[in-house]
Amino acid sequence: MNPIISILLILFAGSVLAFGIDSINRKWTGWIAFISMLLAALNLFYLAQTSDLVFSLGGVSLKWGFSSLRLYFVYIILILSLLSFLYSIDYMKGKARLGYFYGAFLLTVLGMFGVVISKDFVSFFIFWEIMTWSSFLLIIYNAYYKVKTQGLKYMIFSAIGAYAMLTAIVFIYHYYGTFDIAVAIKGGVFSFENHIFIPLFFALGFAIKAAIMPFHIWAPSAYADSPMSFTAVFSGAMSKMGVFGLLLVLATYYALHNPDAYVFSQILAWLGGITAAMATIYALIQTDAKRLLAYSSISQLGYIVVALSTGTKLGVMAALYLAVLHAVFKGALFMVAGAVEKQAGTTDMTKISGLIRKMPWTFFVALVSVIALTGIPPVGGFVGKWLLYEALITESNNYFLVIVIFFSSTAAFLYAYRFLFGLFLGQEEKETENVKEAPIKMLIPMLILAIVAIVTGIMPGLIFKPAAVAMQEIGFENVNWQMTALSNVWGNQTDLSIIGMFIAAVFVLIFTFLTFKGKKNTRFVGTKDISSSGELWQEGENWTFQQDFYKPFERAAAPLYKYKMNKIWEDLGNALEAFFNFFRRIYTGNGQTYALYVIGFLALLLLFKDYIFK
Amino acid sequence: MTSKSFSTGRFLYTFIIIFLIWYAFTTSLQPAEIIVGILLSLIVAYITVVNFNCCDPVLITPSHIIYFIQYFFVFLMALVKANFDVARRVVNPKLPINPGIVSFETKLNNDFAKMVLANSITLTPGTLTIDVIDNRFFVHWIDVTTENKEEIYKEIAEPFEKVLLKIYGS
Amino acid sequence: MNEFNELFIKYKDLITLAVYGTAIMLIIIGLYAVLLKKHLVKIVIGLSIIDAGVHLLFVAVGYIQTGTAPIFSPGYENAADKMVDPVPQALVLTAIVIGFAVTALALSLVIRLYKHHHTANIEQIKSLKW
Amino acid sequence: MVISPVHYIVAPLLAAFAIPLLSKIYKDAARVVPGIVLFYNVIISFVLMKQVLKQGMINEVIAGWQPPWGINLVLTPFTGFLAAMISVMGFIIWLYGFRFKRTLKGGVVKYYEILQMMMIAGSIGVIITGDLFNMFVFIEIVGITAYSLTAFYRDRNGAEAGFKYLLLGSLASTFLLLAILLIYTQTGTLNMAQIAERMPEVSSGIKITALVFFLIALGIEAEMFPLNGWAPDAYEQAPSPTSATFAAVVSIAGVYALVRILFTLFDVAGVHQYLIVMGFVTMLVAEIAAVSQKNLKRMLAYSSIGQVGLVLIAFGVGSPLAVFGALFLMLNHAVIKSLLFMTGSYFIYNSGEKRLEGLNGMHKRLPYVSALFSLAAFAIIGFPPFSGFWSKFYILIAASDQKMIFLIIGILLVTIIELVYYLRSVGRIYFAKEEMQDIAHKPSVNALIAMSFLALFIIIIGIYPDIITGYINQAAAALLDKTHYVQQILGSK
Amino acid sequence: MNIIIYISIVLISIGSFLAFMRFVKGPTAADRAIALDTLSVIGIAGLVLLGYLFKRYIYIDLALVYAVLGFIGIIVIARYIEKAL
Amino acid sequence: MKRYIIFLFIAVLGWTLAQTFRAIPFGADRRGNLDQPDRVAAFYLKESPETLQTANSITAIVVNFRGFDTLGEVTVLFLAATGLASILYRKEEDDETEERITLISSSLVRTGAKILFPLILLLGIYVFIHGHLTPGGGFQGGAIIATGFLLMLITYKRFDTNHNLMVWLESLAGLAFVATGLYGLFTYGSFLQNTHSVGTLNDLISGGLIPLIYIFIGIKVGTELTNILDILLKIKPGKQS
Amino acid sequence: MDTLNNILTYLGLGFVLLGSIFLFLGALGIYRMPDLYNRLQAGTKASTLGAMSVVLGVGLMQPSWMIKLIVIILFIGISNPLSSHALARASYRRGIRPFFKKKIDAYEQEVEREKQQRKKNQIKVEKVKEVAD
Ligand code: NA
Ligand code: NA
Repeated sequence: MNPIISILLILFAGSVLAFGIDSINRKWTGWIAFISMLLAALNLFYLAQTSDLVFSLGGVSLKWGFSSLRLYFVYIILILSLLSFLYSIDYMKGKARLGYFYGAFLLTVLGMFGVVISKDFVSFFIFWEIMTWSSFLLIIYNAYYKVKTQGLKYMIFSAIGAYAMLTAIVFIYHYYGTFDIAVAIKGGVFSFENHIFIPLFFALGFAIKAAIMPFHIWAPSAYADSPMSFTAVFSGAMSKMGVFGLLLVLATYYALHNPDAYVFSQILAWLGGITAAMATIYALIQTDAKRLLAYSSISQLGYIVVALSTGTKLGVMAALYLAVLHAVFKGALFMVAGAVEKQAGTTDMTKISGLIRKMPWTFFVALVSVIALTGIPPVGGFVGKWLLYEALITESNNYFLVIVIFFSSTAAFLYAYRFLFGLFLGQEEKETENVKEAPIKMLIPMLILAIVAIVTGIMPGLIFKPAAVAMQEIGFENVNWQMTALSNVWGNQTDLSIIGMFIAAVFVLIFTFLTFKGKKNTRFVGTKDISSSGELWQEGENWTFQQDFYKPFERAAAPLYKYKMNKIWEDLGNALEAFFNFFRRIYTGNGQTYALYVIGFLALLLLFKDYIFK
Repeated sequence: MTSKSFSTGRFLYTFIIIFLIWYAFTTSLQPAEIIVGILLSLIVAYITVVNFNCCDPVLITPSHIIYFIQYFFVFLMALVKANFDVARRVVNPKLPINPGIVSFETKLNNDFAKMVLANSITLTPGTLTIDVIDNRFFVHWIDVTTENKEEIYKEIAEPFEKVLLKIYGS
Repeated sequence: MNEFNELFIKYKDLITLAVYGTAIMLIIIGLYAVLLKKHLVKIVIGLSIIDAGVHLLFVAVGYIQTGTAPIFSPGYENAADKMVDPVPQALVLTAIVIGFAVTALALSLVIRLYKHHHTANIEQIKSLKW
Repeated sequence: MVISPVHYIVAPLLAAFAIPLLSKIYKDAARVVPGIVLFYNVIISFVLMKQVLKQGMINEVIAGWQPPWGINLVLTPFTGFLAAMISVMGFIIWLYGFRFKRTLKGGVVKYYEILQMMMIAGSIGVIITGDLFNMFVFIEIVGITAYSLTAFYRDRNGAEAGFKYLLLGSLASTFLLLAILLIYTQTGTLNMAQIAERMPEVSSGIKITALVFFLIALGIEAEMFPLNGWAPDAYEQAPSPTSATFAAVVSIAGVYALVRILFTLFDVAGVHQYLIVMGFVTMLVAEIAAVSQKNLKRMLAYSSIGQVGLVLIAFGVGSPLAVFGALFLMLNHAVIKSLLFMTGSYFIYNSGEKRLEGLNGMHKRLPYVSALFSLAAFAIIGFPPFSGFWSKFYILIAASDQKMIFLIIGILLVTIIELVYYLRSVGRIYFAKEEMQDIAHKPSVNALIAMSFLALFIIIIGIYPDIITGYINQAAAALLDKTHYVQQILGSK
Repeated sequence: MNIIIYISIVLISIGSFLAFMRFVKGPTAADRAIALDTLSVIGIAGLVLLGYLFKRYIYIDLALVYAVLGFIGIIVIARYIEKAL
Repeated sequence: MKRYIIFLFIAVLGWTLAQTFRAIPFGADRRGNLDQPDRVAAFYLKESPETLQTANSITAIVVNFRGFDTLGEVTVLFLAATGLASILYRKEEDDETEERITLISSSLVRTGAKILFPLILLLGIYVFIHGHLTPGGGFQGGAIIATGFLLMLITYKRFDTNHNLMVWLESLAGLAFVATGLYGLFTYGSFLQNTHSVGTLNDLISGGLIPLIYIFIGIKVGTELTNILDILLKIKPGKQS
Repeated sequence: MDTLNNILTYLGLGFVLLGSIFLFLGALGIYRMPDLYNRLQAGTKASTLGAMSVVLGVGLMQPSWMIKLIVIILFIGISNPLSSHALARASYRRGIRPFFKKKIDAYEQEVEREKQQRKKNQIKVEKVKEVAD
């Protein structure tokens, strides 16, 4: 059987099975899901030599298949999902609606997989939608109680994006007479001179999925309030679907180096830059680890978009590299958050701290991932960021963006530190006395991810290799790479390992210095033990360090926080709702009024009949 | 109530009357019409015989027929008179009137007879039967000349009732 | 019969006005009742009046000058050319029966409504709205 | 015995007339006989459909008078498709309600079943008749049954809804009669094929006046805004199987009548734009009203109106592909909305709450029904891979062929409103706090079979629409090919 | 000869107009009922007369039916006025 | 304000109707060519006496040419009666069966009604049996029969319409109507098709199956209308449900 | 034969004319009379006689129709006074009193008595209901 079909079938069957088995024996649900995921992932070995599947459905010719670019993303999806499913078994233990969870999760994976293997717009859209609604089911899994509208927000934005895409797809069919993606791209559907709204609408759809500001409103709570095992995939892999899509759209730009497209990519780049910066700023003030990670995730996607829109070899390579790395370390981080949540009952950084002794392995994963996130060598994140800087500085000369990115990278260090400190370092709390290390089934996937992050940092070539092949597909020939180096525009090899070693050494020094310096003055007191001040401590007057971690920074950036895009969207929603509520009163309930509508409408038609019906 | 039980005689009688009406409707002697008429009259007679009590078979005698004719003429005279009277009033509404509702008692016991009497009163000058309760007639009289029951009776009902009594007995 | 013909031709406009006018007036009056009367029964009566107007229009449209009923009764076996259009009459027969059925149903609903709401004022019967 | 279209009408009629007698002999006759008849209709649907696809058209004359002299029943791929669809839906709804009606007392079931069955038969009549006035008669049959069924429950506000329905329905019949009269005076015939043939000779003043009357009358039946005041009330108040029938059968017949008359009888410009504009307004207003609803069935009712609006838009776009999309949407609407009403009814039954709060936490008590409801909700929004996606997709493609980009965007924006309230409901079912813990009223086997059948349809057609697209394609072609219709019917003159 | 018939028709027409005026005026339901009653009686006569004029026997049937319906109609109205329905 | 808007709307409708019907002159002949019919009116006027031997061409249309409409119409009435019954049916717990405080009707009218009742029944039957010869017909006859029952129902509050018999008659008449149609379908291949032996114009036995169908219709309509009246009269408005 | 026909025709015409005059007068009475009962008085008589006369007249002119026309005449004769009576009775019971110069009203007591009787019955029914509850 064609592995595409078998993957789809396995995932679908697993979904149904998991949903059904839940009412029979809840213990099996997770395993069933994991096994189906494993079976699906095993097909990865057969993928490379797969031929395209072409068939007709509903009068539309559909085409499924692989290419190097697609394979690149398929690996991200399937591997991360597999790890996440393993992680889920223990993470979800004891929760309600397991069948619902695993069923929807497998469908989400199915959707993502489908999106990537679709070589025509119709199946692309179909799988895109499957992915969206099944992930919606997962988002409301936790969020419904907290904020009823969060899930809806996600769905509304997704729908806006998807329908923008659908509109564009429909018009591609109208103007170019095809649904085939390759044919369409060759025909220039995404070129910006013919029908500007087609690439625009597509980009809107992808930008929303990648949570680019100002379309990110749905993302923080969607990431933070979903079950963490899902968020790992959600943030790690699904947001990459937006990247994948943008790659498709921008491929035209890459290939043609169309001057009109320059504006377009500039806008995209700036949106990405702003996203990276703003999300970082928001991440700083979060007190909940999950929300912090959520904003961080948004910010990281911003980098990737910036990288993509440079349109240069280095930039795209940076994007592809970051895409993997982000999946790895953000997946790991969300799993860490999930482990903490599971073991300690909360991820509120003001409530817990000092878990390092209780959960050392988890801390290790967190540490590695944070290092990757902040771009400190030798872990992988550094390579991505370096490539991005190089692309921005040397290839597109966009210095201002460099400043923005540099600023947010630096700020990222702050929130990453807060994450580490808030959860693992510092004083142990009474509440967390009985916390234990996460179960092994949760640790294994986390550790695997951490190791991947380290390995790819030391040997970025592991990623450069498939990425270079993938880049050929979108118009970047001859990407020269070595295990630790990548050629820049001048043909010079940037040996990342040497630079990395150097920077790593510096950071190790600083970190050691800070740690030991801090230790000297530390007096161990309970974080809430402030009786020495002679005042009774009251709720709402929490002056602990945890609470006001970056108080000075917050004060400095106060004007930025005041400006809340969330509120604008919310006001818009409320205004609409109020209008709807008012408007529906035309159904007065009085039958006579309805009769009057009839006669009034009749009179109007009669009066204007000669104009309406010529 | 005078609803009587089923008897062959009554049934036959009812049947004949209904068939005659059928004939009046069709005024045709086609065999089909006649056959259908007979069939239908049988059915309708069967349905309605219990209620149909205007004219018992015993009533058909030569003398009765004469009385009927007599009644017809009495009624006709009264009717013509009544109509001229009304005509007079309509043309000249200043005519002195003294309306009122008077009552009298009838000697008739038969429902049909009472109805004929009431209708006759209604159609005669200036009187209108408003109600009949048991034996008492209540009549709206456009020009009440007397309140004496006997006189009222004489004035309004006697000419008709005399004949009706001959037919139906008291 | 010729006198009729002449009369008809002479006063054709007037007759047309009278016949169509009556029908249209009935429709208008009925609509007036339906739209402005508050009592349910009056509204139902309004509907019946509209029906009557429409039915009258049907019959009027089928009429031909000095035409007679389209019944080939004795003496009229070959008088097809004098007979009015039978189709609208047949249709109107159907329409009348249907109208009656609807009216009966309407009245039963009015009875129900009156029992439920203790009023027959349509403005007070709007528990279903928005 | 040769099967012919008249069986569609005769079989239910025989049953309807016989049920009062039969139920004197066999107590449950009223519940069983309609099922047999409706199933018979399903069977003849398939037999006839096969025949129609082979021959192109079945033109059955009544009383032996060839059209245009007599009344004829016409089964084209278009009408045959709709008739088959209605038959199947009718039977499924009967199956669904078979046990449900046990809760009704004694003799009332008899009335209910007769009315329900005749509503379906009447709708089929509307669709298969080739005669204009005959269509009026069938519309009235549907109307009378629908008013009665709306008012069926006396402890609700059924009578109020029924009265509103009747009020507007009567206005509809008035204007329908006027329009028929005008057409008759001009063409001297009532046969739709011949009217179509003679329509070009009619003076435009009378033609357009008649058109306006038709638009009003059939707009009321087709739930077009602002003529649809009756619809939400009626859907809300009727017994749930009847609400499903309104969505799956009656509204289909209403839209059919409108479309048949506009497409076959009139060749007036502006009709298409009118349909698009009014369809869009209908959809927009309905979805706006739906999104702020507190009452489940009322929400579904507005949603139905919204769907009909989209159908009208599609017919307004008018290209073969658009008509194809419209027919597909009609089918989907019938199936999905029925399923929503069916499942929704169980929520109401279980919570005793007509408001949306009644959905809260229902997944615990009714896991299967909840899943079906969610499935239907997703399908009606148009999420792939469910059947609802395809119809919307085709309509959009068709609109793009006419370069109606704003229409496309408009439709999709309205879809987002739709999405909001359906997903909210799904959220309620799975995640809102549940309050009551007493025993669940699980659906009976027959209801389960009926609902599962619909769900299966939604999924199978969603995954593999080609099963049905061939038929719909022929149906759409048959509707649009007016000359063929006229020739086929009048050719035998 | 027909002139007498025409005169009759005119008289009857005026009569029915007068009765109709009473119907419009009321003031009570009973008054309208009386007017209707009179109209129906006039109608019977008119139908018979028209039947004679057009030499069509079928009008007689109409008159008979009309008489029956008119009578029962009035009885129903009377019962309604009495509030006895 | 609202009132004036309504006036305006109605005026627009009235004006349009007036304008439209000006183009349809009253009394103009629109029946088409009577010898070679091109319009249905002419066709029916030709065929009704010739082929169907039916004097009343309206009856020919109602029962034969457009008999299917009539079947529908009968159905509408039947459904209205059913709907009415479903809306106004009396539950046992409704307890409207208490001694009804009725106003007894006039003794004179009661006497009159008894006498007129058979006459009216007979007239109704006459009307539908001669539906193909005179202006009568099944609906008219049925309506007359029902008014006969109405007279009895309103004068005698306890008048029993024999509901059971009514149900039987109604059902059988309806079934017979459809069966006649099916007879046409099976014998001649077309539902409701008339027999070939149609009789002589203006005889009672003429028009083939037309009188037969009209008898069924008459019975059905009569019983149905009676049922409707019966239900409506036995409901007392004003009591809470 | 012709003469007989002519005589009948002229006689018939006379009846028709007479009848229509009465019908007219009856209607005039309906229109002009001051109160309900007087209108009834005026209307019934004239219109009944008028209608009978017209129908009879036509019967004389068209003897073959006579039989059915007699049925009509009989029917009018029975039904018309009955309907007038029913209207009068109903109106009175509804509370519409005739115009009196001097009040002479033998019927009033009767109606009142009946009303009291009904009230008593009603109370009885309500009492029974109470017990039942
Ligand atoms: Na109507
Ligand atoms: Na209707």
